[in-house]
Amino acid sequence: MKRVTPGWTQVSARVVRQRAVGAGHLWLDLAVPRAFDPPAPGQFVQLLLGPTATAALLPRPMSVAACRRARHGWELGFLYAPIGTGTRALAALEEDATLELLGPLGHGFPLEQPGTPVLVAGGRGVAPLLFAADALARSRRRCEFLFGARSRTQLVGLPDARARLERLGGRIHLCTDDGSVGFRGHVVALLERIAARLKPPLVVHACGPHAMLKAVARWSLARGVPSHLAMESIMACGTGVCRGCPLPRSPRARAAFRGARTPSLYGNEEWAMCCTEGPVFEAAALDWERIE
Amino acid sequence: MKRVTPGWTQVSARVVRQRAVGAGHLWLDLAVPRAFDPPAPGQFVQLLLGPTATAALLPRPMSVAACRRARHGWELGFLYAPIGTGTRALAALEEDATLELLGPLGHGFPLEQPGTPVLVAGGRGVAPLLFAADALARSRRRCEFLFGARSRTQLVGLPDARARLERLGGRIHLCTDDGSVGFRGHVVALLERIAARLKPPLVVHACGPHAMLKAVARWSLARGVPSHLAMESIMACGTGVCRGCPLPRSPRARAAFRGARTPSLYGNEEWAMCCTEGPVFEAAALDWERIE
Amino acid sequence: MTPPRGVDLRVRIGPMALANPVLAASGTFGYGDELAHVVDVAALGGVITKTVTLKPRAGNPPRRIAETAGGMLNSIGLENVGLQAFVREKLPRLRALGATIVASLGGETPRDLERLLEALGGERGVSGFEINFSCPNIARGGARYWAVPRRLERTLQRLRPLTRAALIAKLPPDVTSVADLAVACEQGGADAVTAVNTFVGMAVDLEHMTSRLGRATGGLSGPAIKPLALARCHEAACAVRIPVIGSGGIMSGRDALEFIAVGATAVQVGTASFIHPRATLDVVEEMRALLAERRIARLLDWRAVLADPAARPPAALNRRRTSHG
Amino acid sequence: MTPPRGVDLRVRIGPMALANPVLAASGTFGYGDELAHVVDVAALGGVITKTVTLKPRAGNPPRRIAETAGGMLNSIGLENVGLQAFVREKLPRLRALGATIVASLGGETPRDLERLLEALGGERGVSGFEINFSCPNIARGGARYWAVPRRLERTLQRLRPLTRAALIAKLPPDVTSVADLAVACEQGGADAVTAVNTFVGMAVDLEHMTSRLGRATGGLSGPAIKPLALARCHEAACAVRIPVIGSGGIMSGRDALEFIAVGATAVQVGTASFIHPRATLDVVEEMRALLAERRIARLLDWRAVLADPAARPPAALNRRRTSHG
Ligand SMILES: Cc1cc2nc3c(=O)[nH]c(=O)nc-3n(C[C@H](O)[C@H](O)[C@H](O)COP(=O)(O)OP(=O)(O)OC[C@H]3O[C@@H](n4cnc5c(N)ncnc54)[C@H](O)[C@@H]3O)c2cc1C
Ligand SMILES: Cc1cc2nc3c(=O)[nH]c(=O)nc-3n(C[C@H](O)[C@H](O)[C@H](O)COP(=O)(O)OP(=O)(O)OC[C@H]3O[C@@H](n4cnc5c(N)ncnc54)[C@H](O)[C@@H]3O)c2cc1C
Ligand SMILES: Cc1cc2nc3c(=O)[nH]c(=O)nc-3n(C[C@H](O)[C@H](O)[C@H](O)COP(=O)(O)O)c2cc1C
Ligand SMILES: Cc1cc2nc3c(=O)[nH]c(=O)nc-3n(C[C@H](O)[C@H](O)[C@H](O)COP(=O)(O)O)c2cc1C
Ligand code: FES
Ligand code: FES
Repeated sequence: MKRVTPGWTQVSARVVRQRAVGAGHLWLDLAVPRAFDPPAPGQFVQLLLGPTATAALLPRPMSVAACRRARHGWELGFLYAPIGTGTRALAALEEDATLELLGPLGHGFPLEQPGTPVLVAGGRGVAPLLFAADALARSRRRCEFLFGARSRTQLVGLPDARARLERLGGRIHLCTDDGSVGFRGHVVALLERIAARLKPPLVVHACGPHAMLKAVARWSLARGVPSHLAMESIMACGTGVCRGCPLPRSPRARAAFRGARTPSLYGNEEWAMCCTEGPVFEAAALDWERIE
Repeated sequence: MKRVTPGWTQVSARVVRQRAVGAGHLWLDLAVPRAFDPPAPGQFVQLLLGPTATAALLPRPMSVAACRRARHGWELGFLYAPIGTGTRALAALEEDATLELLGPLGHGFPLEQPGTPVLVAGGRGVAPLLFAADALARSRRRCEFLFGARSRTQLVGLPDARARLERLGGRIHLCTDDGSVGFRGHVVALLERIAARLKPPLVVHACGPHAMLKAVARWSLARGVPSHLAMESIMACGTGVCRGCPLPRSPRARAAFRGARTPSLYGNEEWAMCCTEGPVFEAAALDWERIE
Repeated sequence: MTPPRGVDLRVRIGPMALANPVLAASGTFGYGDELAHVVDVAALGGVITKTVTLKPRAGNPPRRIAETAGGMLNSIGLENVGLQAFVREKLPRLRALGATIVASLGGETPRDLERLLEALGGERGVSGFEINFSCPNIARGGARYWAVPRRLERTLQRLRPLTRAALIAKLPPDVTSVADLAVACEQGGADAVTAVNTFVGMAVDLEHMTSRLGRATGGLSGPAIKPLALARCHEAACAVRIPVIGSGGIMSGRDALEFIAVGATAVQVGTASFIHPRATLDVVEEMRALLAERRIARLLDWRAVLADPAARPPAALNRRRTSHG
Repeated sequence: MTPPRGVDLRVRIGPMALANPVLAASGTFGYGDELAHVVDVAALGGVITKTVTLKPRAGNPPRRIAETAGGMLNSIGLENVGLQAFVREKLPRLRALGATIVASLGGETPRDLERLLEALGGERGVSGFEINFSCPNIARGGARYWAVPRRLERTLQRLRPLTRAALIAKLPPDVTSVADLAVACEQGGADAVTAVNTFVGMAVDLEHMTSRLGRATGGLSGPAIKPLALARCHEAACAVRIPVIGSGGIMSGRDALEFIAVGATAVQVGTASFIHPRATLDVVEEMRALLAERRIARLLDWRAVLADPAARPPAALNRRRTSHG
């Protein structure tokens, strides 16, 4: 059973810097105080701007893409796309602006699992995997990094990924739908293609659009390769109290639920809460047919 | 009868600069395109920030404090206090941020009236009077400028006022409630004190808290001195269509209303709309007993 | 993007043919000429004029406006020029601008409304009448008085013979069943119902310990009420066969298409005109562009794609997942 | 600023004495222990637990949340652990935290509620029961079913003998008269009414042409509804002598004081806890500070300063202008 006692807090964060990283995406560094529990790769935070910065009421969930010690606490990195009211308001923040940050939330990738970590990123889903690559590098573990997107320009954060992997000689494998760089095709096709060449046993950690994660989950279930997928959901609280972020459990997981002592904060027999039990789930835990 | 056909438009404005001018107040310069009808002193605009800058829904009315020709149109100056959601969000805007601006709205001070213009400013009500002083200077007319506030530090924009008056040798008369600079007492007491020394006939143009404007109105009605007072009201539209900004007419003005052909956009027998008939009103037009 | 021409936005409301489904909401667009220098009113579906009463009304004391989260309360109190000035001064100007005119009428009793319609029912150039059964801001003849199905039905039965123009009943939202009111209006002979007027709300000024309005309550409008208005519009559309006109928080072409998707035939733009004086026309243009993008040639093909009039509201939306997206 | 000590915030709801008037709203605070590491639940007026039903409920399919202007729609569908697990696992933990516990109960019929109260009515450490007569998100036994004064009155008559703890009826807002429902509850023997639950609303996803929720409608909460909830709370407070608990859009101590000024005895903080997990406690502290600033020693001296129970709602506020400011 995963850890129950939540370690999150809500703190004031300061914009250290914000820069464009291509294809309309931004990289944001936020300073948070030492009291903040350092997040693990795959965990997320809730960013809250307030009425003098946005009309959005609810905080916005965002994966942590980097975390490093800084002078008075931690510096957290985020990679995001300004697509709506909340993220556009975020993009308008200048250096030294403050916002509220709640976290770390949810459960991250079980990077401690033995085997070759295969990180599979789709589009802006690369964010938590950059952090995962970092963490693996810190514990001196080599990983394989698969990164797919629609086209070359959509491979946002690629230089960051390269920088991280170079340090440890992890390998990066690219693919694009249009073949503008790397393998032409989906990242799962790429995975299928190179899996046999990688050092077994493999452990897949993936993040990207749900359609991609579905394909990764199916691939890994068919191959018997363990995989851990960082899911998304519309959220209100991020802490488990609103019950707003259900993901459907697989029939097997439902059966298992009855015997287990899963905390109700995580969900019930039918639904797993993305924010507390997830956002990272094992492929076998979810009913991929019913995921949108 | 005042001009009916409105000359306002809604345009995109750009923040040229924003700077603190003391006592928590800010001076904001906005660039608007040439298509914008240049405003007259006492007129106002509606500033609209939008959902990626503020939770405020409605635009905020703001007096024009300066207007000068600029490269691609006009540069408008504003002096304001960040007191609530909308104005605080405005204060957060950095150079080059854009917002929407609707104007010019309402009717300004009738500066063309012959006589010695006596400009009476209370606190941040100085904003439109700085503009009035500018306009008078441009038409080479001397004015008397009375400026009152709670204390020395609350005399925001005083250097601007001085700069304007120096050009033409207009005189500035200060007063503060605490006597920290100038005459100790209210601006109306100051007016009473110096009025006899000024060159008649006098024409008063005033802006400030309603309590001060009440006192100015009563003084001027008692002395038979014409006075024009820039009023405020909570507003929604600023254009006369919502009927949200009524000010009570004086009994005399009501009687006069029946004969006159006041456009209904301006109000009815009982109420004058602040945004269309005003914001500048003659003292005799309003029922000061009923004004809050 | 496909050029926005060629999308057929025409709709009918009873005898009234509208070039497009976007109407300026009563009380938010004056008498139609105030914003004419920025909105070509002839290009709108129509203009619903400020509710007119037999006698002029001065309106409520200040404050009349209080902004709230995502919305605004108003306590205007039906300030209007009265029947006589409306006919003499306002109608001619609006006619001259070429607008499709819907006159909004307000009364404290069925008799008041009869007299208004007797005077105006045959007026040239008035295509429709919207009966304001739902003003939250007046002491008598407001939403509470009219929110009784039988009263609505009987009143409309008396009004129906007085005009051949479209007869529209504007409904209040603060009722247990908008559907019941809509059905009563249909049975009374209305050509359409408008769902909905503003919601009764309150705001307090803690500094001065008073209402933030001149009266204790006001009517809430704007984006805050959009989800509520949409549900009520859907409920009404499921209940009656006559057209439903959606109103409440419509700020954009998207918003308008949402109302039409759940069953509205036309929409009203209100508070948006206070924020963007051109909002009504912007809604028409954005709506046209969005339909063109989706390759929908006629607005009527879009109407009610998300409403299943046979089903009860809660079930309706999930059932159909058409793919116009 | 005056130190915030010394302000007496105690209030009574029937037999229940609360240290202060701030309750965590049902469904927004889990079973009371989820946020306990940031909120000292013993310092709250009380915690209203997630509505519990006889059997566990898995809740509605996604999507369950849709943000709207100034508010959010939810379609949770009363997901809860069911009576048995509630008694075995949840109550003991919450008791251990020292919270004043109000258990929210939901049923599809009066009989369901009876059975729940038979099981829980004598449960140690449960100070009150809030009967959820107003869930907008379930197919049966929701707000529509219960929004009938006689049904409420009779049901409460059956429940009243089953417990000596406080019996609170939570009312839906989407009715013609909240006052009528409140009076029915008073007559049925309720110790208090809560005004109000979420408003029925709808939101559409134009890209996918579906509801933005798993069901067609959801319940709207948050600041958007505050003015509406305040008016309904005032209406209820004017209609009954039992305490009214205000709910709807309360995000701050200021908001709470507004509800209490128009006649509420206590308040609930809901959606705010999703934005600031500490919101409930922040409301208590801000309220205390605001009263201290105004030199008001007892919250009860503040209650209803803006409500005149004898007057009809619209007239009440303008009449009294006390100067506590
Ligand atoms: C655990 C988690 C981690 C995330 N990490 C990242 C990240 O690292 N980088 C990043 O760019 N984004 C991330 N997201 C998505 C991000 O939260 C949404 O893009 C954001 O909430 C959109 O807010 P908005 O106000 O800009 O858009 P809105 O105006 O609210 O919505 C714009 C569109 O996005 C959809 N949307 C809204 N919220 C979500 C959501 N929570 N998930 C998916 N779609 C949504 C809406 O339905 C709508 O179609 C993450 C989401 C979750 C749940
Ligand atoms: C014609 C006109 C000209 C103005 N010129 C200036 C100016 O030059 N400089 C300046 O600083 N301010 C000016 N104001 C006032 C300015 O519009 C308000 O300060 C502003 O609307 C407050 O918005 P907010 O969102 O910051 O505050 P909110 O959060 O909306 O309100 C904060 C407080 O201000 C009060 N308030 C809100 N709107 C108004 C209003 N329109 N008038 C008076 N009080 C209000 C509220 O009741 C509340 O107590 C002017 C107002 C009008 C009507
Ligand atoms: C300031 C104001 C005045 C209004 N006056 C009237 C009116 O006179 N008659 C009427 O039927 N509706 C009136 N309404 C209601 C609007 O026509 C509209 O139905 C309502 O505001 C909801 O739409 P919105 O959210 O787009 O504004 C008024 C609304 C506002 C905000
Ligand atoms: C996600 C969510 C779940 C809710 N669940 C319940 C519930 O189970 N029982 C109940 O009586 N009210 C429930 N409510 C209503 C709240 O208790 C509260 O009355 C309402 O949200 C209005 O208050 P607010 O605006 O402060 O949230 C829920 C509200 C939300 C937002
Ligand atoms: S977002 Fe609230 S329970 Fe997951
Ligand atoms: S602000 Fe709308 S009429 Fe004056």
